[in-house]
Amino acid sequence: MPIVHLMTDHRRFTDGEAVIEVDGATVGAVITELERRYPGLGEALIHGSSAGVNGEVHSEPEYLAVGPDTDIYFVAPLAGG
Amino acid sequence: MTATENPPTYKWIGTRPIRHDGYDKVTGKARFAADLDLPGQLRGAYLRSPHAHARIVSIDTSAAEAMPGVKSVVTGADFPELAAKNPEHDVSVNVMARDTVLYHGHAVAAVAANTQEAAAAAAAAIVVEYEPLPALFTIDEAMAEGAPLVNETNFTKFVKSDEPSNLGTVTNLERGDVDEAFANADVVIEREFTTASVHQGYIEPHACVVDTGADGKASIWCSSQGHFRVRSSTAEVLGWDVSRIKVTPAEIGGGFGGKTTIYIEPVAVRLSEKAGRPVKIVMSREEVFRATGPAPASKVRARVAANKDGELIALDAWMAYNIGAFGGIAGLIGAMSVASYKFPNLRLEAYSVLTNRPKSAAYRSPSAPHAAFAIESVVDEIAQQLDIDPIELRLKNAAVEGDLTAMGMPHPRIGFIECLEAIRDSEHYRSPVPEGAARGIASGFWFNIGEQSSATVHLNEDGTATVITGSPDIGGSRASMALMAAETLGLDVTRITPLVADTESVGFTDTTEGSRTTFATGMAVVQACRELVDEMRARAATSMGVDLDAVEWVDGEAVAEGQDSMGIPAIAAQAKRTGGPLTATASLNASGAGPSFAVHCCDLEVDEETGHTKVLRYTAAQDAGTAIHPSYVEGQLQGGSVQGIGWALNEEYILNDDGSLDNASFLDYRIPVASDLPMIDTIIVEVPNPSHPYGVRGVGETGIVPPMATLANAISRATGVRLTSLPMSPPNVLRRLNER
Amino acid sequence: MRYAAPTSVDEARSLLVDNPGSRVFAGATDLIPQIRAGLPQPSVMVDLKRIERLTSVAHDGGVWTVGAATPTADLTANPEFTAMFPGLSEASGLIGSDQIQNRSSWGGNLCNASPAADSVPALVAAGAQVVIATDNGTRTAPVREIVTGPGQTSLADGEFVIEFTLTDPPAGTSDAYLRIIPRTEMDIAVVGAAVRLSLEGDTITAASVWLGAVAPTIVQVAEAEAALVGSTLDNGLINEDTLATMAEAASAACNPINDKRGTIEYRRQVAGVITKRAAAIAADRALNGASR
Amino acid sequence: MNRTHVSCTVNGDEVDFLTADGTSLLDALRDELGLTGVKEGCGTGDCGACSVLIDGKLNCSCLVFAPEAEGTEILTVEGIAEGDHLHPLQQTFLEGAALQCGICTPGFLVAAKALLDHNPDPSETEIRYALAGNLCRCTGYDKIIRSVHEAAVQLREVAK
Repeated sequence: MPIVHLMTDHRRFTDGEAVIEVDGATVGAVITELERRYPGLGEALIHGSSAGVNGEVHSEPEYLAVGPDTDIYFVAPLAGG
Repeated sequence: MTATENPPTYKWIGTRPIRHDGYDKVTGKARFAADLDLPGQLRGAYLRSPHAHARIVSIDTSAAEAMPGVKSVVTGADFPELAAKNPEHDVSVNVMARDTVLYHGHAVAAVAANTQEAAAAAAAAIVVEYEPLPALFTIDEAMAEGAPLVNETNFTKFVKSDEPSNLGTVTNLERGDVDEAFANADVVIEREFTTASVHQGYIEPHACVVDTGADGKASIWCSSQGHFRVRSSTAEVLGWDVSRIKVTPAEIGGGFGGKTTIYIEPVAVRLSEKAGRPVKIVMSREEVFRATGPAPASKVRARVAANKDGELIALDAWMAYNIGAFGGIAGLIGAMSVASYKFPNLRLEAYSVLTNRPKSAAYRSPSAPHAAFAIESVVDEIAQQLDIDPIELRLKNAAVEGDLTAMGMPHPRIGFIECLEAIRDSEHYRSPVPEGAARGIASGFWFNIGEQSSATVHLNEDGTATVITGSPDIGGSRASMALMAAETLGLDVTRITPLVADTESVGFTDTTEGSRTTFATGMAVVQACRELVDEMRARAATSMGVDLDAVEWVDGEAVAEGQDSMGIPAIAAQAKRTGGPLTATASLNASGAGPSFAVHCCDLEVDEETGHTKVLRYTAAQDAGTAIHPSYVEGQLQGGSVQGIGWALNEEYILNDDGSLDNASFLDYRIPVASDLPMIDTIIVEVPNPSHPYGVRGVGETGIVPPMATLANAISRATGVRLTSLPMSPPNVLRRLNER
Repeated sequence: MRYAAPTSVDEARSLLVDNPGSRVFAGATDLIPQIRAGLPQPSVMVDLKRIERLTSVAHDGGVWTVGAATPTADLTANPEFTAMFPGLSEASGLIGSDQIQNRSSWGGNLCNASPAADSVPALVAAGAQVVIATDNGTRTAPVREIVTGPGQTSLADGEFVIEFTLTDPPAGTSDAYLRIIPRTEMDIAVVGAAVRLSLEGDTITAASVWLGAVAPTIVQVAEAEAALVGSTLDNGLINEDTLATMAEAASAACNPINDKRGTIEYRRQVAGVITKRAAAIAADRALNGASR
Repeated sequence: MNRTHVSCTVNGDEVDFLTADGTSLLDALRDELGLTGVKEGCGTGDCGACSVLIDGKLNCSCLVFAPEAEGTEILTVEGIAEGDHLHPLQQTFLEGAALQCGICTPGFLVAAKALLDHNPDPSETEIRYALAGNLCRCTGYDKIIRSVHEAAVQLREVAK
């Protein structure tokens, strides 16, 4: 199962859990599952994060395919100057 | 100088051709937004708030409307109310105040008239009745228990709450066991740092020309880092579909993040609509300082624990960013920018704090300089206390691929170690410190971003090519696009014309920000050029009468065994016979932006009687991934360094008690002048980004991150005094020296 | 608002008398920003630069006559003037960038009446006089009597400065001007110090010490002057005690304000520093000039 | 506001225009004569983007009233090149990458020309002080200083 890594801010939805295994073939499916398990978390992720997957940061990554051992790091969306 | 790891051989990348847009810029022909005039054009002028926070009781525009030459007047009533949750809500209110003014200089009304003077006189004749409200200017005031609200429509982001708040974000990042690490540390250094609000200081004030038609559409020519964002933001603020707006990017006279948002365009559209005439708005320098930009002020408490051998074992930091009168995420970004050292134990608490000051805007690695000033200062003090060379200490603790950033994600391949080594091995660092001077070093990090880009490549009938993108060129990116196209096509770079097209002539492209243009738009250019190469191979195969598979593309020519090879001009000449015009387009949402690290080194001397700091020598090393046009990479390093030196030494927003800006001019907002500075030596480190076809990371922003700590670290070594407050201006330095 | 460019002092005088609310200008480097900032517009802007007398520099019979609208760039580029008044020349050369230098003038710098005007302490230290056009003739006054407060002068309505006069410095006399600014250029003085002194042998026989930007008008530091006079140079250097006394006196003479350019404490402290530094430079110049 | 008819020479051409008396030369050059290479960065003489030569002397055109131009010879960035032959400063700025956004470039070229016209062999320090009235926010000045130095070398070669 893909392995989700949460920023500290998001752990308040998971009772402090930082690393969670969640089933899903895409980042979006993972988020849906997270929302089902931890109400509010999915919404927070959709509206306030990018995902680091395989060393690359993806913005709006819902349709990004993930494998069974993929690490997904949800991070805040970035812009710049 | 270039330090390169396994340099690939490129024909065009890494060369230094004259930039294509340069000729117009040295002859005065380049058209910036304020240089355009339309027939029948009116000029716009603003009325701005004389209060930092007040309820608008009434606005009477009748006298202004009756004045000669006045064609239209707009106020907040001319713009739709956006829902508080609308992402453009704050921009909408910043563009024109509704029932409340939130900072001194907040736009309250605007006038279009035949002349600038008539518009200004009419704006001044608008009568506004205000009911002053309590105004807060500092982080401490706004975070105080029971503090009045800065902005009643702000709700802390990423938190479910219906209560308005003075906090934009609240962030906690933690790993390891920080308390235990501190309890077991050999050395602990703790300091509190403050930085003043600073402005991006682009030399070109914001300007736009707008025409509206009877068809209900608007054309905008403006100075912006992202004309697609101008289009979407303006449309949202007006309540329009984006299809009603066409935005043409003018040449842009500097941005540095400050032109990633909008201020004047929707106002000009409404003025033009109401008057039925084109309207031009050009901000004055004073307006630029009062009502655009600044980067946040900040307060950071940083505590670092180390072992006696120099291993940094913990960082505990509290960070607050003063972001002005609207919501924002500067504090979150600041916390996330902590990524340079391994720090097995880490605890960050970060706040974005609203105050009744102008809405802060991005500025080159936004939020990272504040955090780096604090952390790089404290880390340096650890090195001083342990008597370890500051580069060696950093090398011992530097993050490498796989180490975690503060947000918990492992770094991809990065070049921090290489930058440290580049400075360590530089002639500068190896040379003795001049007598009476001292040396400092510090590092910086910035993520860089990807996002969406589009590019179109046309092969012209004579075999030249036109490369069209949607990325405004703020520092020479057109030359980089041409070089990447030249490399991919095998075409001489002087036979390529790079252009930035309007919102209707190229695919959607995100703003030039986050050091993304050479990376992401470059990726689109390379992709389009590769498609064009495939198409040219196919056309050559047709011309030659061979299978496509038999044709290879070698150094700009189609080559097939037993056939005369075909160059690009020959293929172009055959285009009509082989299938029509040759053109290719690519659009993408780029992922895999490569972080860029930098390490700076400076020698300086302090006049201990006057508090003046003189920078004698400066070297900036930065990882570019691959330097496409090294001159403009160097330019980014040098420009960022000097902006940082200005931030370190003299730049600051000075507020009067009523919240008005006391130094809204280049006379007293003191950006560095040529005589303040030495040459800025550069070392381009090239650790290619594996996610980009040519290894590009993007270099635009990181250069501003290290200078403040670089100078503070040198001043500490020069005087024995650790400065923790920016700017380190002569009065501030002398005060601290007196306290010795 | 009307622009007028008279070619004689009489013509300028008539314009001023006939047009209430009119104003003379030379470089306009302060006037234009003031108008931009919303200050009342003059009825007539009287450009003095087309009056030959106001842009002429003459050195005749031991007296320098410098037109009030003469660009300071002309003075700093004048080797004879700069050799005699190195401090006044450097003070004049500090008024803004090269661009400003081609517009700025002693007349403008004086009559704008900023406490921070760079040329004024040096002019006063050099004993400069001004010739003033009055409504019916001319009068002469010492430069130090012109400025009465920030933006305030002793000139009556309709009066304007025609020219400055300076007598050649006596043998063994030289001057220096230093200022404190945050950057190296383009700033308004936070503190300025002009020192002029005369040497006979190794003994200082006369001294004039004036500070700018530390009070509503420039300030004379009589105690510093007294400390200098009678002291002797040691190996060409003013002795440390004298320098310390001067610095202390200069700091004490300040009556500064806190503003965006500097604090009271800072101005006091660095006034002492640059006063002693300027004195050291002036002494060195006086000595080397005298020995030549 | 009174209006004045002004005749002067701009970039070698005799021109005349009508201007409101309070108008700056900068606005007159841009709005009346279409010389938009002259830029406004501040309007208060602090940035140098509006630099022009008036009778050979460097000025901020934002600090000059347009009527003052009567009878003068003005040179703007548009007049620096000779026909299609770029001035060495223009060429060295291009080759030395001395511009990024380019908004300050016209003012720097004019100010640098003013410097080299009277000082053909300036030191680095002299170049830095001569250009201190011109603000650049992109380059950190490094490449500008180098390019002016290189142009000076080339001009001296030509003069030999």
